[in-house]
Amino acid sequence: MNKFKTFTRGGIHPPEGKGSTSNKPIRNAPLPAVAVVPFSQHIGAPAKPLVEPGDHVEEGQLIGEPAGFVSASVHSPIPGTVKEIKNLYLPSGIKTTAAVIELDGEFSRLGKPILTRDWSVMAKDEILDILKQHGVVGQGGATFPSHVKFSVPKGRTCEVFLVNAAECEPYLSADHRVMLEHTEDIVEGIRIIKKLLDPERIVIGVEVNKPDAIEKLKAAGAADGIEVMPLKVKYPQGAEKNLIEAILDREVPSGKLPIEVGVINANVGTLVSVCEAVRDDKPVIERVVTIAGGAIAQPGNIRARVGSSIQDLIEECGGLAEEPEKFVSGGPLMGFTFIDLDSPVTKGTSGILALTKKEVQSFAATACLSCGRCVKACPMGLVPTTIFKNIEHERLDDATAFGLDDCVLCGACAYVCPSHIPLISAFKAARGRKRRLAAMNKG
Amino acid sequence: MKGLFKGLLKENPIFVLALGLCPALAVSTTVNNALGMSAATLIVLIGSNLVISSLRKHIPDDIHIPAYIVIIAAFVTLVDMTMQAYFPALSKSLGIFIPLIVVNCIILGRAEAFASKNTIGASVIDAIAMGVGFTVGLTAIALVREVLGAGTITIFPDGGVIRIPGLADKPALVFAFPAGALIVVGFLQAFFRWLGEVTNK
Amino acid sequence: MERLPLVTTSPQIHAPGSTRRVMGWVLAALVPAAVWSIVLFGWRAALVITASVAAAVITEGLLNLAFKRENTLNDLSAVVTGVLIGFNMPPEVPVFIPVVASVFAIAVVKWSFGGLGSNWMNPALAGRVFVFFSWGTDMTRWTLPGIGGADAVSGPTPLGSVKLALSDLSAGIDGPMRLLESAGMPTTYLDLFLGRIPGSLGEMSALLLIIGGLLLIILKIVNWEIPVAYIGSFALFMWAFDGMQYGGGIFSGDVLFHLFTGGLMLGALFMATDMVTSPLTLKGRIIFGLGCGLFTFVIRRFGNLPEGVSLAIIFMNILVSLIDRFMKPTRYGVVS
Amino acid sequence: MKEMANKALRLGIIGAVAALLLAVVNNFTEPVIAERMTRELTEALTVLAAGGTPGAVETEPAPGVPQRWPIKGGKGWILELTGTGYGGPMTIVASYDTGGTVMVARLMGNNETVGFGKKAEDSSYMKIFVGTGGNRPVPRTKADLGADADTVAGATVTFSGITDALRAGSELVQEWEGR
Amino acid sequence: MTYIGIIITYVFVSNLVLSQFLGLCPFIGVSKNTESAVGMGFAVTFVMSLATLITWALQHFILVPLNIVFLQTVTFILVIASLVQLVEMVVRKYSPPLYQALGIYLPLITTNCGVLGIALISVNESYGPMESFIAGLSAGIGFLIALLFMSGIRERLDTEKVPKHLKGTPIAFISGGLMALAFMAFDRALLTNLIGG
Repeated sequence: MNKFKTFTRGGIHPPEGKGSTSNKPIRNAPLPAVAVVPFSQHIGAPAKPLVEPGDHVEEGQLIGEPAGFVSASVHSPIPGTVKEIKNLYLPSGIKTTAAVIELDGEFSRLGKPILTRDWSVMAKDEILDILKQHGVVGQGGATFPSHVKFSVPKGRTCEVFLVNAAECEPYLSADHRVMLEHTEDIVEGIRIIKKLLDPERIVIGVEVNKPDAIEKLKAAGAADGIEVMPLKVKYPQGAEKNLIEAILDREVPSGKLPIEVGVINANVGTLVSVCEAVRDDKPVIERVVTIAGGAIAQPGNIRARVGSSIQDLIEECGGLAEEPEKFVSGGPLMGFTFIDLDSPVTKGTSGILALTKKEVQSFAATACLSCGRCVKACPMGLVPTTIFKNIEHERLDDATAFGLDDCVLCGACAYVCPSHIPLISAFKAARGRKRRLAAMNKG
Repeated sequence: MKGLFKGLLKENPIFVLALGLCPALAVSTTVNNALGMSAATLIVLIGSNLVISSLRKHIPDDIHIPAYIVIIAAFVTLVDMTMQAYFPALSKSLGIFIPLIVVNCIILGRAEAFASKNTIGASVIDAIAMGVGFTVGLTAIALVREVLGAGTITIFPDGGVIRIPGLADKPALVFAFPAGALIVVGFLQAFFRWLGEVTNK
Repeated sequence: MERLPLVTTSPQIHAPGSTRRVMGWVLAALVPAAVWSIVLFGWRAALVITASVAAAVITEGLLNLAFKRENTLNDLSAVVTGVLIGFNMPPEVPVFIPVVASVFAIAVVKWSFGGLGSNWMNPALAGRVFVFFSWGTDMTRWTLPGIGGADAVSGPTPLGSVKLALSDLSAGIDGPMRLLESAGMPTTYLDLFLGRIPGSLGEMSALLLIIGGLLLIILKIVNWEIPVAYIGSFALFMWAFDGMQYGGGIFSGDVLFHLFTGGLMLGALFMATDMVTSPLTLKGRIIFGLGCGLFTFVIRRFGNLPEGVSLAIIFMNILVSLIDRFMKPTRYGVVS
Repeated sequence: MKEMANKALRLGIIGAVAALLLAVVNNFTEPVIAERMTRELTEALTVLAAGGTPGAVETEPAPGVPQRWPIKGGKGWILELTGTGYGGPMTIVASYDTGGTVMVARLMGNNETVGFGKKAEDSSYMKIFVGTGGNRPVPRTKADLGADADTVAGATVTFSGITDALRAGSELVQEWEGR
Repeated sequence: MTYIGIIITYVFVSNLVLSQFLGLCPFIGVSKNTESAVGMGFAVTFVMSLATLITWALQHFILVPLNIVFLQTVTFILVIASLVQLVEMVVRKYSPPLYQALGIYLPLITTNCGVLGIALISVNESYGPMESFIAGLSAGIGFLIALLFMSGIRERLDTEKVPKHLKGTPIAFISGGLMALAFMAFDRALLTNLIGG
């Protein structure tokens, strides 16, 4: 019997589907001839564009500056000329402006020796400012600007710094590869954060389906007192609230942030970016993306520049072996479908999946049988079917009372539902409607 | 004239206003019980509406409830005693539901809502309208329940019983019991709603 | 131009499964018992089951047509209701009774609440109880089964005959099996287990029902909590208190006798487990199962009606909404 | 204060008038009701007496027999009997001839289960006992009934309760008549 | 009958609502949500237990000795109406929280035929004072239970796809009917055996 820790409520075990990519080293994608760089790649206010069509930009040049407290910088991933500033929709449905940059000129960093700075002499504010200037955001999916996340609010202390290396979404193995290939960068990133937050404990939570990563991190982090905690494989272990419960047995109060229970967490990819920004003075202009799914000919993990077109990455992986049912950006459970293969990779793109009909298993919705599977699956201890029925009957207040706002949209309920009821879709719509109603009441 | 028919459909006490349900269900096992109960209710309704509307200027507002109750209870007792004396069989099968007419919400409800504010003539017409509506509702329930639950239609207990071939030998007994009664009322209510909608068009 | 890929909201993948699959497996699990009833009672068993299925399916189809609702026959739920109603009928029942039961089940208990998933009471059981109280005599006329057709002799069920004999209990009888012997019925537990005793069509063989039930539990079509809590608590109550009426002490009841008779297995494995009318949570289901066990015991031990399974389950159906209300899972991050 | 008294007075008048009215009506109806009740009892007893005339009532002539009425001219007895059905006590009224044979039997009060014991209230149900008790014994079990068995199917406890009571009644009558 | 017998009788076997047809208006009217159902249930239980006790005294010390039983209905309903008023005043004065919880239901109780019903039944059954009180109390509890069960079901039905014309009271009645069907298990026979055996 394994006794690995995990969160207590709910959770599901979809087929992992990671085997086709997790054992393949990260490859570098070819540099894009045209990069489409959105100004909104993070949560919060879109960056304010600093360039105009016709401007020439260097590799890594700041092209968008933070437009508010919760906002992040955007840099040019390639040297070139700004052709136009256009509007586009990202796979997540967010509408944003983006700079279209045509490759042209010399790479200032690529192939050059890496400059290393001694960050140990820097002040905390200085480090935070570097994170802000270099556009570091959370790479687990939420894309929350890191300089905000690592500023501990007044009156709070960070007891535990959690490193989220669960990577619980099926198919995705980018974090896994990063852990194997950038172990030292991760540890260095942790050291930087340690200086910022001064936590009592540092714990890396990794699911036990990545034994090699666990070993490597253990070896690399031992000297710095970093604990590596193997976790039972269960989705959504990587959701921050569930990870905190799994590792620390603490529950973040409803509607509050993890700092409420003395926790700050970060994804492994983010730590690599932190390390590169602070130590190497390198802005976030590339990331590792998993290209997988039954329809991809040669699935793998690819390091791609931000702004590269998805089409190119798929080509790099041998193109499509068969006609996919859906294209998904992100993991199969929380990711978004998209149609436009010219969409760019952003800082938050953890995976591009081309799923076949068989993998998708979509059917028309039928009546709820009250089987209780959604209740059993919910990691937040909610009763999804009741929330759904209340939304369906336009009882938003009741739906809220049953915990609509506590839902983390992990999709476990909708995944297991034998009646294929669009639970998550309804929850998202209801929250949107609530926001609009609230805005209307205010205005 | 229009006021007289409002009780039938639009303001049917049982199906639309959902008033006076207890006796409606309890005594609706046979049609003749339903008719007897309706007659008793009608008399009490007319009597109390008559008296209350004629006394309406002499009853101060804060004692109106006890005063109405006394008046209604007196009429109920009158009817009860008369029935016991002259219609013993009916009285026996209606049992405690005759004294319970006192708390039939229709009567106090109409007294408060109508008779206390209107002239004697209008109040009596209102009483008749409500009473007729109650009769229609009660008889409808009784008809369905008796046909299904006993396979008969009893108009007079002695001799006036129609037996429905087939059903009378093997009636669905459950309809004679509370379970069946409640289900019948539910469906009849829905039916009357639908009927109301259709006739309004 | 090739077909556009789908645009959907997350999650993008789903576990396999559908209502039709659930109902299909339930039907498959009921097949052995159905075959056995036809073997034991001949063509009449087939007639009764077919009639109730046909009535259920036709009622649902007509209601869908009349009220312009989408066709729901494909989900097979009406067929399951029909089969379960057929299973709850005595072999010699006049055919109009299962037909009325099916119509009542589908039209009143299920459709008027909004169709499959909206009803709060198990339609098959409510239909059965409705006809049971309406036509009690016809619903309690039993025949002794024999391979290739029923024996002409009619008599009560084992539970019925035990009830009967108990009213005039003479000394020296130490349990229901001995009473059966004096009523001239097969008297070994194996007879009860295989269904060589009078009873409703589908409840004959505890063995075949357990096999079907286990299949559904292994396939996770039904949950294990309700059958385990139901059978467990019922067995415990019977063991503890049933011996007393035979002059025995506490914990002397004949558990096996009660487990293998009176449709307990059919009820516990196939009816109490109906998802729509049982609680949503694990804790809730255990309470539901315990309640079913307790009330089956109370009705069987003290009531006039020998079986008690149907009434116990529909009584607990009433409580399901309240159980769900109070047995909600503890929410993450919400301090009560 | 004055207003209060005024209200109380008005209420009092309404109450008094109502009470008076009811007293007057009661005055008329009470004797009618009383007379009707005696008449009904006599009628019922006359039916039971099967052609004879019932005599004066005696209470508790024997255990399990709350009341009995002789049929005038020594033609037999009318007994109120208690039996135990599934729902507890049942009241049965039966008349016997001097030989202890049931002439008329009626099930009066009972709490039997709907669809089962309840149908013993039908007059056809009780007819199967008429003529038994003297030369033909009161049936002990349903098997003794032969062709009539179907009438009583499904409610064995009620049946036994009734037969036991009728048998006891028959035995008492035979004892009183000195047989 | 023993006290236990009376309790089981009026809670289950002769449940006011589900087998006696009494108190149906509030059963349908106040069962839309569980909180108000429980509030109404307790208020009714309270009034019923007091009312049966007082009407017993009225019957035995005034109506019967003075030979004015024909005033039974008038006096009983007056007693109940004033009792409800009195309870309302007392509760409002001495226990504001209780008044908050029960206050709005109290005026509705006067026309709850269950109260007068159980008072009349107690007199008809010739119960003693203690028996009357227990009958009133358990009838109230039976009412509370039926109301609570009903409210649970109706809360669920709020979010089900009930056909248009059946929504609201009709489906509540049908639900009540199905509940009564299940309550047929608790017949008098079961009661007799349960407390006798």
